[in-house]
Order: sequence, then C-alpha cells, then structure tokens
Amino acid sequence: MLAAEATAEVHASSGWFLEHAWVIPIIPAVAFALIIFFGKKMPMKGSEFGVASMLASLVLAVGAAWQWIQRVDGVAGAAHSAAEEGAHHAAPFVGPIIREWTWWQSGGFEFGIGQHIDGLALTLLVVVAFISSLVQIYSLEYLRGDRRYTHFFAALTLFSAGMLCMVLAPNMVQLILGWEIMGLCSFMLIGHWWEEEANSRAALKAFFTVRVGDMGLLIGTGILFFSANSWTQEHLGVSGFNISGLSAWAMSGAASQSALTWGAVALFVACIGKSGQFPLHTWLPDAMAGPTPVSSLLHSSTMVVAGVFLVGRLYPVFWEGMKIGDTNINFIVLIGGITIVIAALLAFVQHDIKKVLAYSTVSQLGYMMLGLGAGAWLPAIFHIFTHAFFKACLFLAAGSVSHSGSHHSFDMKKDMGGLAKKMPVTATTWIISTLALAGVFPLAGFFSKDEIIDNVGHNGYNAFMIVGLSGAFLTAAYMTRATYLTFFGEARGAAAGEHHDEHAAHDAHTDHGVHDAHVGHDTHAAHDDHDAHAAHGDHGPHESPKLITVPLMILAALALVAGLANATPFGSNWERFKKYVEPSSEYVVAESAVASGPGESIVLPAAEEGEKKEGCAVVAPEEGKVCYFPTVSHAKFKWSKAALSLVIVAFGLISSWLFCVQYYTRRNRRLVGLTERNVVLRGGYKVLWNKYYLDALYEKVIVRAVAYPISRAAYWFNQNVLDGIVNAAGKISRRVAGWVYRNIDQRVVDGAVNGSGAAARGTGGALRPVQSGKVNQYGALLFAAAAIGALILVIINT
Amino acid sequence: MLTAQFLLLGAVLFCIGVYGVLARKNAVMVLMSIELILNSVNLNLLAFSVRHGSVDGNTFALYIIAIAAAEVGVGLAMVLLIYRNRRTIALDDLSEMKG
Amino acid sequence: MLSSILAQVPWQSPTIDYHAIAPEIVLAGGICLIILVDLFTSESRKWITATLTGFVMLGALLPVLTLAVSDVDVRSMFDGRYVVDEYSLTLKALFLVAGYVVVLMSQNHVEEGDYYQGEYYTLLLTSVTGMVMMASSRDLVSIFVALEFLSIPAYMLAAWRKRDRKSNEAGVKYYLLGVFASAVMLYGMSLLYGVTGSTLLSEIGSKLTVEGQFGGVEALAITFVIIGFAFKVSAVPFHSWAPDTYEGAPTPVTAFLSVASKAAGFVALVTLIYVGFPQAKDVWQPFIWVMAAVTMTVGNLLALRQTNIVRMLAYSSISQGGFILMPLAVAGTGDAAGPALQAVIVYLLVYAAMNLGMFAVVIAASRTTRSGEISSFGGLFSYAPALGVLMTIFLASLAGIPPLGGWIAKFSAFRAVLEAGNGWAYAIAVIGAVNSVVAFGYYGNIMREVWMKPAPNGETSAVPTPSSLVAALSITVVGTLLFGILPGTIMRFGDLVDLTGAFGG
Amino acid sequence: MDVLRDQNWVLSVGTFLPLVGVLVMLFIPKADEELSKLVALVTAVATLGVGVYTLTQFDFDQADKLQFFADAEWIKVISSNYTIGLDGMSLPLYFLSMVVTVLVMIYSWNHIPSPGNPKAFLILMLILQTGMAGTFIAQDLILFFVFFEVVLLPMYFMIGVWGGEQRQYASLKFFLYTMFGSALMLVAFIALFFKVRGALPEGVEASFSIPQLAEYGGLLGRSAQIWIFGGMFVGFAVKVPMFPFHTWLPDAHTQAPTQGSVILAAILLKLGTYGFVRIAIPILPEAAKEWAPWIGLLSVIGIIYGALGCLAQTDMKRLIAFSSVAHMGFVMLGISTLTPMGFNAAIFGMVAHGLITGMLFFIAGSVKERYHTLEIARLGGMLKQMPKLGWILGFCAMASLGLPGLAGFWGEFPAILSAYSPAVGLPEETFRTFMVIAALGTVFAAAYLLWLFQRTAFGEPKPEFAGNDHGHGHGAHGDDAHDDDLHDVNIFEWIAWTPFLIAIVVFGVYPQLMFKVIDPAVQVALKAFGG
Repeated sequence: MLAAEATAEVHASSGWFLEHAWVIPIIPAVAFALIIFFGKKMPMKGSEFGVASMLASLVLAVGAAWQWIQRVDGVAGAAHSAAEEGAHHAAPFVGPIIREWTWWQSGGFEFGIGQHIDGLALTLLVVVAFISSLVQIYSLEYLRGDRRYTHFFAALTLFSAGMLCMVLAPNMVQLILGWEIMGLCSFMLIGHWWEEEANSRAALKAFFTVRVGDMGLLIGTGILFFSANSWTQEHLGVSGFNISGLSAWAMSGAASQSALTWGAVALFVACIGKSGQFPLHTWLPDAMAGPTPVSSLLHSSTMVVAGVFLVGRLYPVFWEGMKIGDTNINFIVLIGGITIVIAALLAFVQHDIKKVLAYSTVSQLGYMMLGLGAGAWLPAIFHIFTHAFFKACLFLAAGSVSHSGSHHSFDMKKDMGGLAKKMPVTATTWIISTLALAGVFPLAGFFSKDEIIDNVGHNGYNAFMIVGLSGAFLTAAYMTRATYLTFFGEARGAAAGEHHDEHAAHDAHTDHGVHDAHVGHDTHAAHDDHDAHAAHGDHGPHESPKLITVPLMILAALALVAGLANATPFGSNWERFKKYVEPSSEYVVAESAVASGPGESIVLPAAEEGEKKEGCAVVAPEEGKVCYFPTVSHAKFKWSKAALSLVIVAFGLISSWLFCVQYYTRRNRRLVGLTERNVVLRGGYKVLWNKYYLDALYEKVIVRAVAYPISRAAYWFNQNVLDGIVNAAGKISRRVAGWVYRNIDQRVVDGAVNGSGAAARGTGGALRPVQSGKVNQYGALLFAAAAIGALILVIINT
Repeated sequence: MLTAQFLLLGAVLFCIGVYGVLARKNAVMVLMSIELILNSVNLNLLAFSVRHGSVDGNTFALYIIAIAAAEVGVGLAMVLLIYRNRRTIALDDLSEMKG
Repeated sequence: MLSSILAQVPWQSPTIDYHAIAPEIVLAGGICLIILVDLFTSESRKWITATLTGFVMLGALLPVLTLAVSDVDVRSMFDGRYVVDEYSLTLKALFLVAGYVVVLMSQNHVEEGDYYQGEYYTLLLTSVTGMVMMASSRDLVSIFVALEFLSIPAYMLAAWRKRDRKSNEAGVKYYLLGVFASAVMLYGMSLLYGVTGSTLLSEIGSKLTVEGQFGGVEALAITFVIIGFAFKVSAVPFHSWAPDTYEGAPTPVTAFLSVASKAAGFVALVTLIYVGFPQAKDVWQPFIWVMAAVTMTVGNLLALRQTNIVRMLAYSSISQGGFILMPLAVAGTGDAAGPALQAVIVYLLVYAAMNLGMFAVVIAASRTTRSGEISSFGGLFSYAPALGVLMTIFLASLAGIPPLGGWIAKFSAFRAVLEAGNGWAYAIAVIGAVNSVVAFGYYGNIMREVWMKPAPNGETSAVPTPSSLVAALSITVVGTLLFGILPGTIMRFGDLVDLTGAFGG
Repeated sequence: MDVLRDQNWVLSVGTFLPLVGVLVMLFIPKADEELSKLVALVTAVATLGVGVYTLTQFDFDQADKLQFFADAEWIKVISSNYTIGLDGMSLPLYFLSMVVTVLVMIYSWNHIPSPGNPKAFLILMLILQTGMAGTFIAQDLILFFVFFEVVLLPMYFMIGVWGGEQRQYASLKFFLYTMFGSALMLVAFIALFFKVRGALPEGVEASFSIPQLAEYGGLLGRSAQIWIFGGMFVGFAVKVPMFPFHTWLPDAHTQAPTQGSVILAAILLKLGTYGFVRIAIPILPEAAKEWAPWIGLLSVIGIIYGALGCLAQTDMKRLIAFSSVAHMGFVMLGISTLTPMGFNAAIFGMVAHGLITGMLFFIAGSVKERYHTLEIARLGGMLKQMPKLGWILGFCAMASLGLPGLAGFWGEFPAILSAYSPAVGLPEETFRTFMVIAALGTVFAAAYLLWLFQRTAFGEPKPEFAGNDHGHGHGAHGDDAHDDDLHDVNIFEWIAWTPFLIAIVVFGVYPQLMFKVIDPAVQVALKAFGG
C-alpha cells in the first residue's frame, strides 16, 4: 500500500578514512624502504620505523572501520524507517568504497590499483594491523641482539604491507601483487637464520609449495578475466580483473558455468597452497624454522589467511563455480574437512610445541574453508577474526616459554613442564587462548567455530558437520596435551634449569639449534647480548619481560571477549558482524555500486507486502540490476545444538587431561608404550609421525624426479642429441669434405679417366693399358665432363 | 663438295688428339696431340668456310695456326725447363702438389 | 677457288676509332717501352720497370675514363666485331686497376726473389692487354685471340720461379690443361661457325636456334665453347688445375690469376651467353646451373680441408666463382637477364677488391711467418694488429658479412636469382645460402688463428710492410669497405652496363 | 603511413657516434689503456646523451607513428633506402642498448678480461653498440639485415678472444648458427620483395621499406607467405633463440666474458624477437596465423625445457644462460598469441629480461672474479662473506622468477594471460594448454632460481673459501692472491649495477612507464589482426 511506492533517497555517508584507506599499506611499504636504507644507523636499528608504521596503519584502519560503521548505520537506519514495520527484505545494500587508478594498460585492457573497502576488507585490515603491531612490539624484546635485527624488521614490515595491500585490493592484479610479496617475505623470514641448512630448506619449501599453488592463481585470474571482461565492461564499465565486477558477473547468471567452475577450481588450488590445506599443508610446520614472532604473524592473521580471504573475497565466483548453494559436497568443503581431521591428528604426535600450534592452525583453517565451502560465509570470516587473536597469543606464549622458560628450546617433552608456577602470565594467557581455541563458552572460539559447525549442518552438509564436531573434540584434546606437557607435570630439561650441552639439543630442535648457531658463530653484538640471556637463563625459568607479556595479555583479553562481536546466542542485536561485514545480496542498479564514491545516493527498493525473501540466486535478476553477493541463509542459534558441541569439547578436554596425567606423570603401565605393543596403534602412530608420508612423496619422489632424472634427461638430450646434431653437422660436413675429396676428387676422376680412356681406346682401336699421370687425369676429367655434358644436352635438344 | 668427308676427318683427328692428350705421358707427345686437335679444328673451319662461301673460316684458321705456333713455343720452353730441373719429361712425375 | 671467294668480297679498309682503342694502344706501347727499358737498365735499377708498368696501367686507365665520360655510348668497329660500350669500359677499368694492384703486390716479391723483373712486367702487361681486348671482343676470332693473348703470358708467369719445381709443375699443368681446354673450345667454335656460317656473335645469336636441324650439333658446339671458359673461371669439374697452379705459382701471380684471368673468363662467358646464345638458353642454362651448384659446393667442401692458406684461397675462389655463375644460371629466364648481368659485374668488381686484398695481406703477413701454412698465422693480431684486422676484414668480406663488400655481391647474386623466381632459381638460391654459411667454416678458421691462437713461435715481431704493399692494401680495403657501406657506388656500375647486342637487343 | 620527420638527424647521430669513437681509438697507442678506456667511455656516454635527448624529444602521444623518420637514398638500384625511424616498439630497446653499453663500459673499467688489450675490446663493444642501435631503428629490410649482421663479428671475437676455456668452439658455433639463420632470412627478404612487387597496385614504387611492406604484404598468397615466413622464422628463431635452435646459447653465454654475456642477454637476443614483432608478423599476417600455434608450441617447450636445463646445471653461469631460454620462451609465447596484450608483454619481457638477466650475468662475473669458480657446489654462504653481493643476487633471482612489483612479472604474467585468448582464428584450446604449461614454467623458475640462491648465498661458506673473507685473505688460489680476497661489491660495480636495480624496481612498480609507449605502436603493428 503506502510502502509500495515509498522509495527513499538515502545518503550513504563516507569519510576521510574510508576514502584514504589505500594509504594503509603504503605506510609500512615506505617504512620498509626506510629500514633498508637507514635502519642500521637508527638508535633502535630501524625497528622503530616498523612499529611506528604498523601503529599508524592500525589507527587508519580503525578510523576507517569506525566510519564504515557510520555508513552502514546510516543506510540501515534510513532503510528501516523507509521499510514498513515487519516487512522483511534483504539487508539494504551498502556500496563498498572503491577507488581505482589506472596502473598500466596493455592491449586495450586497463589494470587498476586502488582500494576496495567493505566490511570484509576492514575486518582483515584491523586484525592484520593490530596483530602486526603487537608482534613487532613483541619482537623488540624477543629478537633483541639478533644479528639481522634490522633485516628482520624490514621483512616483517614489508610482509604486513603485502598482506594489507592484498586485503584492500580492488582487482586481481593488485591482489596477486600483495599475495606474492607475502610469499617473498615468508621466504626471507622463515629463512631468517639461513646459516642452518634446515632453515633455508624450509624457506625454500614454503615459497616453492606456495608457488605451486600460485599457478592456479595465475591461470584462474586469466580464465575469469577473459570470460568476464566483456560483460563487466558492458554492464559496469570495469575490467574483468575488478573484484566487484567479477562478483557481479558471477551472480548475473550470464557467466558460463565452465569458466566459473574452472576459474574457481584454479583459484582454490592457490588457496590450498597459501592456506596450507591438504595436501599442500606440509610447508607450514617446517615454516616453524622461522623466529617465533614470524610464525605467530604468519599463522594468526596474515599469510595463511590469505587463501581463506581470497575465497571469501570472490565468494560469488566460488558460490556459483562450486554450486555451493545446491550441493551437499564440493571441492572446498571436502578439502576443508579432510584438513581439519588430518591436521588435528598430526598435532597429537608432535614434541615441538610450535608444531602443535602449526597443525592446529592448519586444522582451524580447515574450519574456515569448511565454512566457506558450506555456505557459512559469515562464521568463516568471523573465525578468521577470532582465531587471529588466540592463535597469535598461543604462538607468542610459546615464544615466551622458549625465550625465558626453556632456554630457547621448543621441545615439550625434553625441556618443559611445570612452567605454570614459574611463568604465571604466560601460562594464564596460554590457557585462556587454549580454551578459546577449543571453543569453550563464552570465549571467542565458541562463537565462531560453533557457528561454522552449526551452519554447515544447517546448509545440508551434514556429513561435514560430524567432521566439524570430531574436529572440535580433537582440538580440545591435543591442546590439552600441549598445555599439560608445557605448564604442568614435573619440570624437565631446561625447564628444570639444567643446561644440557648445546649440540645434543642442536639436531633435536631447530630453533634452539639456530640460536646456538648464532651464539656459536656470531662474533657481533648479538653474542654478549646473548650471554646476557644465558646469564639470566642461569637461575632457571622465569617470567618474560613486559615487552613480551603485555602483548600476551592484550591478546588473551581479546581471546576472551572477541567472540561478543557476533554473539548469535544473545539475539540479533549482537550480530554486529552480520550487520556490518556481510554484504547485501540485494539487486541494485549497476552503476550505483561500483562507482560508489563519497556520499553517492543509492535507491532503496520498496519493501512489498508480505513478501518473503529476495536477493541474488533466489529470485531472477531484474533488468539492468546486478548484485554482489549470494543470499546465504543463517542457521537460527539453538542452545540444544550448542550444548552438544560444548559437551563434546568438554569431553575432549577432560579425557585428554586425565590421559596426560596418567601417561606423562603417573607413567601408567597400561598406557606407556601402548603404541609399541598394539599393532594398530603403532601403525597409526608411525603414519602420523611421518606426516602421512606426504613430505616423503613430495621431496623424495616428485621433487627428486624433476630435479634429478628428468632434468638430467632433458639436459642429456640437449647436450647429446640437439647439440650432437649440430656438432654432427659440423663433423659430417668435414666427413663429406673428406669423402668428396677422396671419392669424388680421386675415384670419380680415376673412374672418368678409365671410362674416357676406354672410350679413347675404343675410338683409337688400340688396346694398350692406359698409364695416365696426374695431368692426363685432369685432362681426362675435363674432357669427360665436357663429353658427358654435351652428350646429355645433345640428347635433350634433339 | 665433300664437306662431310672433311668433317669426318676432322672428327677423327680430334678424337685421336684427345686420346693422345689423355693417354700419353710424354709431355712432347701431349703437345703434339694438342696440335692434332687444333689442326682438326682448322680442317673443320676450312671445310665450313668453303661450304658457306665466306672467308671468315679461313681467317680464323690462319689465326689459329699462328697462335698455335706461339703456344707450342711456350710449351716446349716449359718442357725444357722441366727437363732441366728433373731430367725427365714424364708427366706422371709432376705430382708434387695434390689434394 | 679461294681466289674466287675472295673476288666476291671486295676489300675495303675498316675505319678505326683510335679513341676507342686508345687503352689497347697505350698498353701495347707500354709493353714495348718496358722491354726497351729493361734492356738498358742495370740489375740494381730494374725496379724502374715495375714503376713504369704501374704508370702504364694507370695511363691506359685514362682513355678508359675519357671514353666513359664521352657522350658516344657505343663505339663499334670492324662491323661489330670489336665494341666499346659501358660494359666493356667498366671491365677494362677493372682489369687495369687489378693489374695495377698486382704490380704493387709484385714489386718487392719479384725483387726479393732474384728473377728477371723486366720480363715479368712485360708478360703481366701483355696478359692485361689480352683481358682489355677480351672486354670488347664480339667475334669468335677476336675472343679466341684475346683469350690466348691473356693466357699464354699467364702460363709463363705461373712457371715464373724457374728453379722451383713446384712453380714448374704449376706452369706445366696450367699450360697443358689450358691449351687442351682452348683446343676443345676451338672445336666447338668451328662447329658453331659451321652451323651459323658466321663468327660474329650477334649474327650467331640471330641464327642460332636449337630448334634447327642441327640442334644436336649446336648443343655440342655451345657446350664445348662454354667449357673453354668454364676452364678459365675454374668451374668444377674444370677446376682441377687451379689449386695446384695457385699453390705453385708466385703469390702475386696467383692473385692475378684468381682475379683478373677469372674475371676475363667470366667476361667472355657473359658476352657469349648474352650476345651469342640468347636463344639457346635451354642448352646453357641447365649446364651452368649444374656447374654453379657443384662449383660452390665442391669448392667449399674441399676448402674446408686445406692447411695451406694459398691452396685454401684457391678453393675459396673456386666456390666464389660458383656464386658468380649462379645468376648466369637463370640469365635466360624471365626478366632476370638484366639483374643477372648486373650481379655478375658487381660480384666481379667486389671480388677483385677483396680477393686481391686478401692475397696482399697474405703476402705481407708471410713476410713474417715465412710459411703458407694457416697455422703459421697464429696470433697475428697480437703482434701485427693492423694486418690482423685487415685480414679479418677481407675474410669477413669474402664470407659475405655486412657491411663489407662481399655481402652486396652475394646479395645482388641472390636478388638476380630470385628475380627469376622459378623452382630452379629458389633451389640454387637455397644451395647458395647454405654454401655461404659453410664458407665461413674455413674463413672463420683463419680468423680464429689470427685472433685466438698464440703465435706458433712465441711473440714474433712483425716484418715491416713495404710501401707498395701498403698502397695495394689500402686501395683494396677502401674498395671493400666502400662497396659494402655505400653499395650504391658500385651498383651504379652494375646499373650502367648495357651489353651491346645482349639478347639480340 | 604518416611519420614525423622533424629532427631526423638524431637517430643517425645516436647510431653512428660510437663509430666516431672507434676512429679516434684507432689512433690511440695500444699501451695507453687508460686513455682508450676513457675515450670509449666518453663516446658511450655521449651516445647515451643523444639517446636521452631522443627520449626527451620523443612525442609520447604519437608513439604509434615513426618519429625522427629519415629516408635517404642508399642503394637505389635495388630500391633499398636508408630509412630509419623510431616508434614505441623500438624506443625502449633502442634506449636500453645505449644504457647497457655505457654500464658495461663502466664495469669494464677494472674488469678487462684476459688477455687484456682493452683497446680492441672496447672498440668491438662500440661497434656492437652501433649494430644494436641500428637494428632497432632500421625501417628498411636491407638496412635491418646489415645492422643485424654487423653485431656478429664483434661478438664472435669478444667470445672467441676474451672468453673461457671452450671459447673457440663456442664462438664459432654462435657464428655459424646465426649466419645460417640470417642467410635464409636474406633469401626470404628478397623473395618477399619480389612477391610484393608483383602484387603492388599500379603506381606504387616497390621498395624494401618495412612500413610499405607491412602495408602491402597482406596481398601475398598464403603459401608464398608461409614459405617466406619460414625463412624469416629460422633467421629470427636462431637469434632468440627458440627451442630447437638454442644450443648455441648456453655455450656462448658460458664462454663469453661477463660484458659479452651481459650484452648478449640484454640486447642481442632481443634482435630476434624484435624481428618477429617488427617484420615477420606485421608483414605476413596470414603466415603468422599459420605459424603462431607452432611458435607457441616451441615457446612453451622452450620454457619447460630451459627450466629443466637449469635444474640440471652445476655451473652458475650456465644455469643463468639456460634460464634465458626459458624467459625468451615467455616472450615468444606472448608474441605467438598475436594479440596486443601478448605483444606488449613480449616487448616488456624483452626489456625486463635484458635488465634482469644482464644483471645476473654481471653478478656471475663478479662471483667468478672473487671465487674463481662458478661451480654451485663449491659456492655457499655468500651472504656471510659478501652480504651486498648476496642480496643483490637474491633480488635479481626474485625479479627473474617473476615476482610482482619487479620488472620480470610484467613480462611473464600478461604473456600467460594473453595465451588464454589468442587472436581471432587461432586455436584457443591449444593456447590455453600452452597457458597452463607456461604457468607451470613459472613454478620451475621459482625452483631453479631459489635453489640457486639457497645453494650459493645461504648456509656457511665452504671451507676452501671460509678463510679469506673481508679482504684479509690468501686462499685456495695462491697464484693470484691479490684478488682472492672476497671483497664485497666495489665502486665500479655499484655504478654499473645501480641503474639496473633501480630500473628493475621502477618498471616493476610502475609498468605503465613502458606500456604506454609500447601499446600504441603494437596496436599499429597488429592492425592486420584486428588488434
């Protein structure tokens, strides 16, 4: 009735921060340059640049986030007032702030650079900036006196810059740029202590594995670009690299299914590589060779999240390409599910605390992929958000332990135990984060992970809901084991204050070994400084200094409360993520969205009487309208379902705790050595210990095959066949020369001599043997040729 | 006019000459054989010139005779030279340079 | 009976254009002059003869130039038996300049080898005279006379080092084969005369048609005649004399033979083909095609094996001859006649410059190395950079590498061939292309010695190059570079030559 | 086609100025090495000056037109003229050649390879410069051919005289290969001339001018085009070098002195690819279409094959040489798509490869000079002994494996992209397969380059060199102890290298710099394909 024609002009607010979000990655990039060129001369060896730049970009990011909230509220408020009470329609569309400048153009195609700011981008921006800042502050202490202190901060800063650049990329090219820069930095950071063969190998492996995935990125981008370009140009006036363009194209229904599918698959391969999904996850644990802060940054918010982010960013493409909406199994969800379980299992057999965390990361990433694959977009993104905090916290805590508790060892079994008393802060933060990770109510993990599992089931992927639940159990269990081994039970090794000789430790734990290396070889400032460490390392384990604990505490606090940002149990008002992050699936007039700069006005559709649901992929697209996001359904939160998962988690925690007590402290006869006695368990243990032999497969089989036999063969081919042909050609022509010389010049001559000699004899009628000298031979040749030539020609011409 | 016979004679002389050049190893003999060829040529020319009723042939023949004399002169000189250096005029021995 | 024939033709004395035959006259005068001077100068002052010879050559060049600039294009004498046109003038100039350069090259060489100088230069002059005449001859008789005129002195020059067995051998081989070849050629000529009833090329050209009743005879005649000159240009398989003679003869003579007398051969060949046998192309085209292909190839392949530089150059000049023959192989097809003629001329000019230059360098260098072995030139660049560079330039030019003269020669040859544009043309073009690569095999080999190998007996100090040689070198190198960088200059000559009476025209 | 003729002396001066220097140097006594170095350097710098001036005068808004166009009579009778001009396609390479020469000169100041004799060495380099610059400005087939050949001899001697152990073999091989190619190329040129002359409309004077041929080349029959293209293909492909014709490259590169390798990699290889984009494809569109898939095939084979070759190497320099095969494979792939995007990528790739691989060869040279070996197994821990050199190596490795933000990426990525949708009439599936293979190539690139970096730069120095870092060393090679001290990058190297490094970054960050110059010209070159 009245509302039918009540369409309101709404002014979507914008602001300086939103308009200038593109500055965020530039700051650290500049800082990087400064560190490289002036770092060594600075009082703090350049670290100040890094920290300052990260804090600066954090401020900008927060500012932008704030203004985004304003913007959304503005639109939503207007929509609310415009729409009749009770009328239900898709959330109003809030255009992202897209600014793009031509970067380069080639063959009529434009390639832009700029920003694409919306809820998703902002979430990541804030998280990345925040975590990076903390990690850098933490590193100030953790790496103090390291030989390549400056290099380290340079790389770290550039690394964050890369991530930020990727996050706010408005198009694929810029995204690839950031993506690859991260790859490079991960190479430099993981290989930070490159004196050790192992570290440089790990670095190489990380870069290479990711690079394998990147093939997919290049190909996928190509496919999408060329299939989408014409459409996007026509309807939105943007190139086929443009992300919102691609989204709209994917949802438009005009896209060819095959292009979508292949594009999505190719891109997802890249995500597998980057986000350490099965089967390319093997580089992540090795990446632990890098300094702990690096691991923390890598695993919480940057590198590995990139893959998840890409899926989330181009969600429409994957949605359509994988038919997420109307299947109950697809590539993404499958990979995600597998990853959850296999990684969680691996986490059980690790001695290295960081490796435990690494596998836990892999498995958590599996959750995110699972969620995305199952249409639970929002929970997955939310999980990125929460996971960042507690995972960062866990890593930093582990670092803190090795730093001040276990004399730079990461071996839980040898050098830890009973540290809770010695380092209360670290222990507390660790435990909080553990619980958050395990998904205990009301900590951060619960709200995100439980949502994922819930929605996965809700969207009909029931099998994978089971996977998710079992994953939850495993998570709880292995984290408990790690916790127990580290902080409880009796103190062992370094934790007990004893100094076993460096070299025994050397091979056992890389990072320790590295520190030795850099105590052993290094004759620079680091040395004495390090002695200082050893000095206060002497009176046993102790709490870490403020620079380390403060970040821990901040992160732990966030691990406690971050979940409230989208606390579904407490009613829709708490679902801020849903409101501010999840894009609208509404059809809008094409131009309005892409060109949405400052303060443009968008037309809100009238809400109609009693109309159920509208939006992309639900109702047919209207002429001249596009949409940028599929309509995803959200599971209604039910305490019943939540309770189930909570019970499972609790069970995991308790059972594992009891087991650990029995096994590690009481040394229970029946348990100890069980894996030796029982065949099944032994087999399983071996498989796990060898990481499912995947590394063996890659390194021993594939890499060797390529690097040695095949390339050798190719090279052999090159040298002996191709080259051979050439040399042979040379030889042959010389041979031919010799042959011509011997046979033509000699034989034929003689032959001709004899022949013509015979002819002469015939004519002469004399039968005397010819004794022809050389001159006569020449003459004979001459005349023979003449005669023959003449003969032929005569015959021809008569 | 019996042109044909003249030509035939010329041809025969030519063949004999060629045979001599190819088969003889004595330089002087070779020279003489060449003379034979030249004379066969002369014979041809004369025959033809008679047939055509033009003097060109005769002229040509005269030139040939003259030049042949010069040639033989040079030739004999060389043979002499060789004989002086080698005490032989067998052509077979003239094979220091080959290949 | 003869008298009756003579009675039929009343005698009228021919009008002689003295300006036209001025070069020949100058040369003839020069010959007598040298002989006289030689008689009345003491051994110590024999060098005068050399200088004089040089002047005579240049002197003869003057009327050539005046004729070139004079507005009368074609001066024909003895009712067309002796013609002076652009074509002949260009070649006369070539012969004279080449002769001059040879004189420069010979000077020290002959002085140092104690042989009769006067006679040497007399013979050289005589031979050049023969060539100059060859350029104008348009009649079987005059061609034959010119041929012998240039050959007979050459025989003697080849055998010049009287007490050197090799030189004797060279002379004798050259002589015997040469005479044999010309005898065969004469037989061909006699048949030609028989068939056409004339010795005047233009008339022969008009009468000679293979379709005639004597087709076979004509084919035989043409083949024999061509062979006579194929021998001169040492085309395979009539090349067998060349290596031995080149090796045995004094190096300047070799240079002379490989350039001037070869050029003379080509001149005669071209004249015959264009004026004499235009309509019989079915006979000579395939014949020359085969010769060209075989010559390039065999020459190259044999050159690859040589260790003696002069002998190597002999084979190289054989294969170069093949390249010069290449355009003639299609001279009859389509409108390739013009470009083919042009290509031959251009090639001859460039070839003269670079090949003479090459020999000059070899002479200059072997004053130090005292050996003709290629290996003896090792490290030449290190102790005599100038010679090294010069040798490189000439070699590169012979190999046909831009921007040196050789490339434009090869280029125009290819161009002429492809102008014909039929299958045969493309075939021989590709053969040529491949051969031009193979050729670098042995040219590059010498370069390698010169630049990259150490001197065989340690660091040698170069023997200074006499001024006359330097002059020869500079003339040739300037020519080589000029032709290469500004091919327009030389292509103009090629462009100017219009062979009077070519293809009946 | 319309051309800009103003200031058309610039190009000639820029091209022939080095020869003036050569003339001057001829009169410098061989002994006075400093002087000849100085003269050579001055000449090169002056030339570069002219180049810069050209750059400033170049009208970037009309990059599609031939500028500084000069047309003088040269060989009238064969209707070939001295036609020169510069457009967006040739400008980058033309300028690059000048820059590289100058930097190589600077590098040579204290790096004259044995057996010394800088006079000859530098003269050859100046002649090279003329040849290279000339090739890029020639707008007449014959002129192009002449310049194309001019570079042969100097490089032949550079390799043969100043090269490594196998130098004579390598140099001869290099020469014969290229010679063979160009011989057939010449035949093809002439054939093209006649064919086109036959097809010309009334009143048009036939000539070897490239623009004219490009205008009327399309008139030829298909088979004729294909054959002629074949001839050119051999000529250019040998130079590039493409897969089956590449075996001269590793030897030449490995044996050549550092300067030689740099010039070879930076410019000479580009002559071939430039020939394709400037001559073969625009003039013979039909044939290009026929050949494109095969070219593409050979390119991807080259990419993979080169990469495998790299993996098999034990010698650093040889590895870099093989990597050239792979990279030129990307360039040729871009070309084979016959799309403007591909062409742009290709030309960008040429320049990028020139900078990066040139730089890598510089590094290899310096490593050789310090360690006296390039055996990867014997190297190691470079970062420890010579951090700067090590990091530069790392930087170049990263650039070479196509890291975004560095020059290498913009040659590789668009080339791969363009393979997805080749020009109309080319088999899409085939090219998409190529695309995937090429993408695989990037992985291999990462593999061999980082592997190289890890083995040479990371880890601890090998014992044989461990003793003598930081200047105070006597070591493995007692015979020449003086340059055994593993000193880090020295001043000449810095001067010579910095421009390279800067350029790599600048073009990587702002590729538009080059694309905006190339693009219009490429559009013109490809108008036959509706590009």
